[in-house]
Amino acid sequence: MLHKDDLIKMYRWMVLTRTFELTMNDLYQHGRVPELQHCSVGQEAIGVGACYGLRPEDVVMPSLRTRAAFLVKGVPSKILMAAAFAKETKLCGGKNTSHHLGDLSLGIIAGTGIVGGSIPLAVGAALACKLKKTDQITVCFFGDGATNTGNFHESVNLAAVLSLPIVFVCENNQYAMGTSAKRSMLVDNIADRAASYGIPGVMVNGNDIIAVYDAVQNAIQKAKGVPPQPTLIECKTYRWYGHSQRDPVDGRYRTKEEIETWKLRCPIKHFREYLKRAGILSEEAIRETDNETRLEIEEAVRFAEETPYPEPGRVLDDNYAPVLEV
Amino acid sequence: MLHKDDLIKMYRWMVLTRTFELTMNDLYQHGRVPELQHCSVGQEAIGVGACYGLRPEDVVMPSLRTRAAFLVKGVPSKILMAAAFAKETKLCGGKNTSHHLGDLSLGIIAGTGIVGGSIPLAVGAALACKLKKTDQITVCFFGDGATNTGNFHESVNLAAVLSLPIVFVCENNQYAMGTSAKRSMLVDNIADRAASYGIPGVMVNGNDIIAVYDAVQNAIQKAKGVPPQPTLIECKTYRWYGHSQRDPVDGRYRTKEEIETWKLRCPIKHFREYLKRAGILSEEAIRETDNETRLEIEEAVRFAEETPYPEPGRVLDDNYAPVLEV
Amino acid sequence: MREITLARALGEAIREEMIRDDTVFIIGVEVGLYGGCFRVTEGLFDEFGAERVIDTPISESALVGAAAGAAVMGMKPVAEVMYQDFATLVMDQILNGAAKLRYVHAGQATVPMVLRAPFGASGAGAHHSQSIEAMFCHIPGVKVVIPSTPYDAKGLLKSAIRDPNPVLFFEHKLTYGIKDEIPDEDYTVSLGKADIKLQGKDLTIVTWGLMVHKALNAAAELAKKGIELEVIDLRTLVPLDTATIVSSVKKTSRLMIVHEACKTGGYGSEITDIVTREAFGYLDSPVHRVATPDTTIPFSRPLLEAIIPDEKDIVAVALSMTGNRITEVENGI
Amino acid sequence: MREITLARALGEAIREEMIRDDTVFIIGVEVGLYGGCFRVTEGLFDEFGAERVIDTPISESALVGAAAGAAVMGMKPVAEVMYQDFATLVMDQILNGAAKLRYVHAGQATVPMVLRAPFGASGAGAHHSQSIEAMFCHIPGVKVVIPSTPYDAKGLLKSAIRDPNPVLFFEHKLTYGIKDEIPDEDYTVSLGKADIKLQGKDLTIVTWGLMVHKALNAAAELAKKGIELEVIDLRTLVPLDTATIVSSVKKTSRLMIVHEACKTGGYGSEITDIVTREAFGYLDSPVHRVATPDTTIPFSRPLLEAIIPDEKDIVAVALSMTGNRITEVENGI
Ligand SMILES: Cc1ncc(C[n+]2csc(CCOP(=O)(O)OP(=O)(O)O)c2C)c(N)n1
Ligand SMILES: Cc1ncc(C[n+]2csc(CCOP(=O)(O)OP(=O)(O)O)c2C)c(N)n1
Ligand SMILES: [Mg+2]
Ligand SMILES: [Mg+2]
Repeated sequence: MLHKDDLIKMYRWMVLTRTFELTMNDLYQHGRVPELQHCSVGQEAIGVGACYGLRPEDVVMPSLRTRAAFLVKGVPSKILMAAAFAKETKLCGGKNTSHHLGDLSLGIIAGTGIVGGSIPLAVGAALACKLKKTDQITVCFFGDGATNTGNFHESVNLAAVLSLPIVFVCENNQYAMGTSAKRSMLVDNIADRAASYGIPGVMVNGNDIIAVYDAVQNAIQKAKGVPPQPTLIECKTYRWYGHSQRDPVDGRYRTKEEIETWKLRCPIKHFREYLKRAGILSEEAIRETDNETRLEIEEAVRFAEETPYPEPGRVLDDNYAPVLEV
Repeated sequence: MLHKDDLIKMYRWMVLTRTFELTMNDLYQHGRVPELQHCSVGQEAIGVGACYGLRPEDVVMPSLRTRAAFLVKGVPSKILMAAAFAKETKLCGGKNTSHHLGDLSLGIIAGTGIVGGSIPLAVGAALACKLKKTDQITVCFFGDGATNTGNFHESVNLAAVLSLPIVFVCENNQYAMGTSAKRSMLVDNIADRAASYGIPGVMVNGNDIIAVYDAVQNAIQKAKGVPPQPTLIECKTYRWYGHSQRDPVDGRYRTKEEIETWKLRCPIKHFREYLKRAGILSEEAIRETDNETRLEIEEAVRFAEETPYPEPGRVLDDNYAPVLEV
Repeated sequence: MREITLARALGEAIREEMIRDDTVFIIGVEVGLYGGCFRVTEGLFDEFGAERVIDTPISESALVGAAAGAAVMGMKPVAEVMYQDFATLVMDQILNGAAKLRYVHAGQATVPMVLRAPFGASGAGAHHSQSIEAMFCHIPGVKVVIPSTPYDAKGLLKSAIRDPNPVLFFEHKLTYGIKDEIPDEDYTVSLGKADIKLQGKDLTIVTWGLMVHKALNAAAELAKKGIELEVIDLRTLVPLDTATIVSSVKKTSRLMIVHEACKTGGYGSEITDIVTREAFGYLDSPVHRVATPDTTIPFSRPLLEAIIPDEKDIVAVALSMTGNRITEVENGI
Repeated sequence: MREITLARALGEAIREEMIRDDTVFIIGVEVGLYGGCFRVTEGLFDEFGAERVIDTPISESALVGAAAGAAVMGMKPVAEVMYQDFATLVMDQILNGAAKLRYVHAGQATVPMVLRAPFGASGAGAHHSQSIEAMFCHIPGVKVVIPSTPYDAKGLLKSAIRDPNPVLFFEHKLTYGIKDEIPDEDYTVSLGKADIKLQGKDLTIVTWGLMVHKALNAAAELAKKGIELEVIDLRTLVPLDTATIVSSVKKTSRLMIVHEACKTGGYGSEITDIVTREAFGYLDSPVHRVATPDTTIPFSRPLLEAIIPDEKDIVAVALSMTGNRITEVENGI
């Protein structure tokens, strides 16, 4: 059960994520950060809502656009920012972008940059947890476009057949780059694809953080069942910005009006209003949260700028693990 | 509409297919044919029923086990047999096995030996027909096991989205090698997987040749519609023999009883009885068909044995097409 | 003559071939409405419509297989995979499909398709930076082409589209912006012919893609020291223009191969093998491969710069290979 | 000591490692109830149950990716792909997944997995006959192993399972039936060490897999003519045991590389490159590659026999390479 404090924390995570994203957006436009950003603004409720109830040992496979998952799972914003700056961090040592980094100590596995390609890895993580008889849950994020890949199909079916403790969370922001989901599939609801695998498919409003949280928690119960059962959750949402910073906000593949309509359904605004109405969040607290997160991200940027680049001499490290005599 | 003569011809194709298969079976066991056979006995109604109504220009992509498709589409049994003997034929010149050969002049494209891997090629054939604005239909065969591959998912979805004139025919013989469909998917009906792609899914008794014929003809109407619409047809059937000649008939993955039960549902016997009851086929005609097909296949074997092997000197031909000056 | 970028040259080649032959069509992820991730196909959607400029779902295996299937049925598809790194997803459709279709039909089928994919490191991280052309060079039945200039790019792509075989056409991302004068009229550059981009007598460099430019820069540097490099741009990796390479090495007696792909299993060694046999006894020094070391490609610039071959590396190896000669020059002999 | 087949030796290796370490498990298509297409995993399903011997749907990409994911989480999967030809389906999961996971985690992750796949021509047609090890040798982050004898197979597979990196373990189908005496007690054969299967002074053959046996047969033939071959079985292709190869060539001054994979882009040239540099000046004759020509593998026996390298080819090339020496022998000088 979520308590008042939880709700406030969840709200803060969403604001922090958005501040992070908007700041990076701005930095990129000014040539101050090398990583080409794939902005998650408008989709914050999904990463936060799905990860908030997870334990440290639970495993997450973020998609390209699940910035919130890193933060909620425990990656400090300044480390994440330093990674985007391609600086030396323990996390990835400049070896990969901030979108595809991992920290096994926090239960985050680095995805591959191949759409759909990380899903098999997540299934494997869930398989390991099942074989080791831990009660860890794996949560695997991907977009609407990813559900058209062969890897999605094979992986979800495999997880179903092997009865694995995994929750598939589809962030359906209705576009894969410039391709509307309407042009890439003839089904209205991705959740319906679950039927092909004989597992539950659940559709939720992805801009309603509580709905996301509840759906994931229900799915976790199924994943912990005997036998465990995977669930496919579709979170309907919208991508406010372009696919990446190279793609203008309103490409020719969608209209300004559509974007504006969806901005009215802002997950943060929606939740803030709810919390206000419920008397959980005061105007004061809202301002404080804005301030705090702004300061945190400013500090993250400072940290990222000051952090040195990785040592070129270490570039070849970590291709192979050393063989210990056995 | 099928006339009396059609029914008799369809019956004959089924008997011919079975005679071909049983003969090859026997030949292989006596070391007289080099090709490892993957026997289609028990499944003849599908290849015959699906291909019988096709025109010469319609395109077929057989699966590993659609022997009947070759015959009905016009490959002479002796050529098919010679191919299995790895002999010189215009068809494949000993270059590939009889399961995966093609004859474009008959509208047969050679599949790859990769389960699921031929489906994209068939989708491409349908795309070509659509772009060229011919009214050719493509019929693509595959097994139950193939529907678990990424290629199935991507291809059917692509065909749906591009609105292609194609009919997907799944020969659900309930096993992929030693893996029962029950162990490889949690859905009872593969036809239900069509829902993921927004196209019709149809389930038929794959041992009822008329049911198969009707389903395919209906699907062809949809494929010829405006806009064209693909259909996924699931034909429930059963594989009487082992996966290949190397696999004993009753592997440990299924019971003798199950096999016997399904033998009672023999598609040929079923059709023969129907034709007899309807007064279309006399005992006399039945014996004649048996005789004729036996003789045809005996002749095919003789032909295959007498046909020379391909010239070793031509082994490197046909890797590349010559470039003509343009 | 007009000056255009390599990306534009490719776009023009496709456009002109689409006009010339109505069996040519484009298929890929974001090639249409979006104009292509690297804008190579920009404008074609508007001009030719959704029928001939086909956007697909993210289904690379299906779309490349569909291209092969359509080719067998008489079309000439130009398929795109957004990054060569993702071409691993279609490896099966190429190796077991496109490349073999003619052979298994005993010559009855032709497979006139092109698969385009950008490659190379441009700072986009481990999964968007690789150069894996060598894997594809090991597939009998396909041709492999990599252009380095806008002129070549346009002429080669036209030949590729007209070729009756599957042609894998790989474009280094950092060459897209390179500009060149190209003719207004229709022309082609034949597949299978290397181009000597610079004549020289002291050392032969065999290379392709972006590295051609780095080699030419290095050559300019070395020319100041009196060392004359011969720079051969392979342009077509398969089939390989052995004659041009071997006769150059017989002239210069020294061979350096430069590629961005990582060294082990790279295509460079294929050339070493051929040259050390066909020009046996002509070599004054061992063949040297300048290549990226065997590593995942890092994101961070300083790491990246530490591993991707550049002018400095080429100059250094050239100097060490021509050691005697330099000493001569320096001593004024 | 017991005499067992190579297939059995592999099965024993897996079984013993499963007993030794309960994080080891098997996953693949038909590896369990069916006992494996080539019966390598026979008996393991009964002994260890469906939990540790996992049959999957025909979903190679997912199952190999799942093996990599499970490895990162502390398990030691032994995945099987039924034929190496199908390993193209999992190329992405290997190249962009398994091989890179450690690197992108900056060393925090280890990926102790094995991917087994049979390869080579045995008369099963175009899509079940290929030898594409070279493609995988070009992937930084993986190791590549190919055994030729039951003793090596068992020892290498144990090392592969214990190795903390992704190991691609390829088995030539026609070696499965080869028998050998192997010890009863636990032993391993280290990865990265070539084995000199025959000592000789006239010509070095570097080879792997089934070709080791053909080379040994050819050597026996040539011995009668007084020509002594040194036969090096690479066993591990990546990392390559350069030292053993180079010192052998320095001794014999002649190198032949024999592989069943088609020639262009094959791994043979990698060895030419290294040897012609590291043993520059030692070679009395050019390096020769004996390999299958660049072609799809045909089904029909006479066609197949025309292209797959055999003892006759090896003998002929060896004779031509050692021409002078033979003339000497024949002339009794
Ligand atoms: C296999 C593959 N194809 C294409 C791309 C290029 N690409 C990167 S993200 C993306 C869109 C993904 O869409 P979706 O899955 O809906 O996720 P979203 O970006 O909307 O979060 C594409 C096409 C890729 N990375 N991998
Ligand atoms: C990708 C792939 N994996 C495995 C195999 C080996 N194999 C050949 S046929 C077959 C079973 C196919 O089952 P199904 O699709 O049901 O067709 P059926 O044989 O029953 O007609 C398998 C696993 C293969 N050829 N390709
Ligand atoms: Mg999306
Ligand atoms: Mg089946």
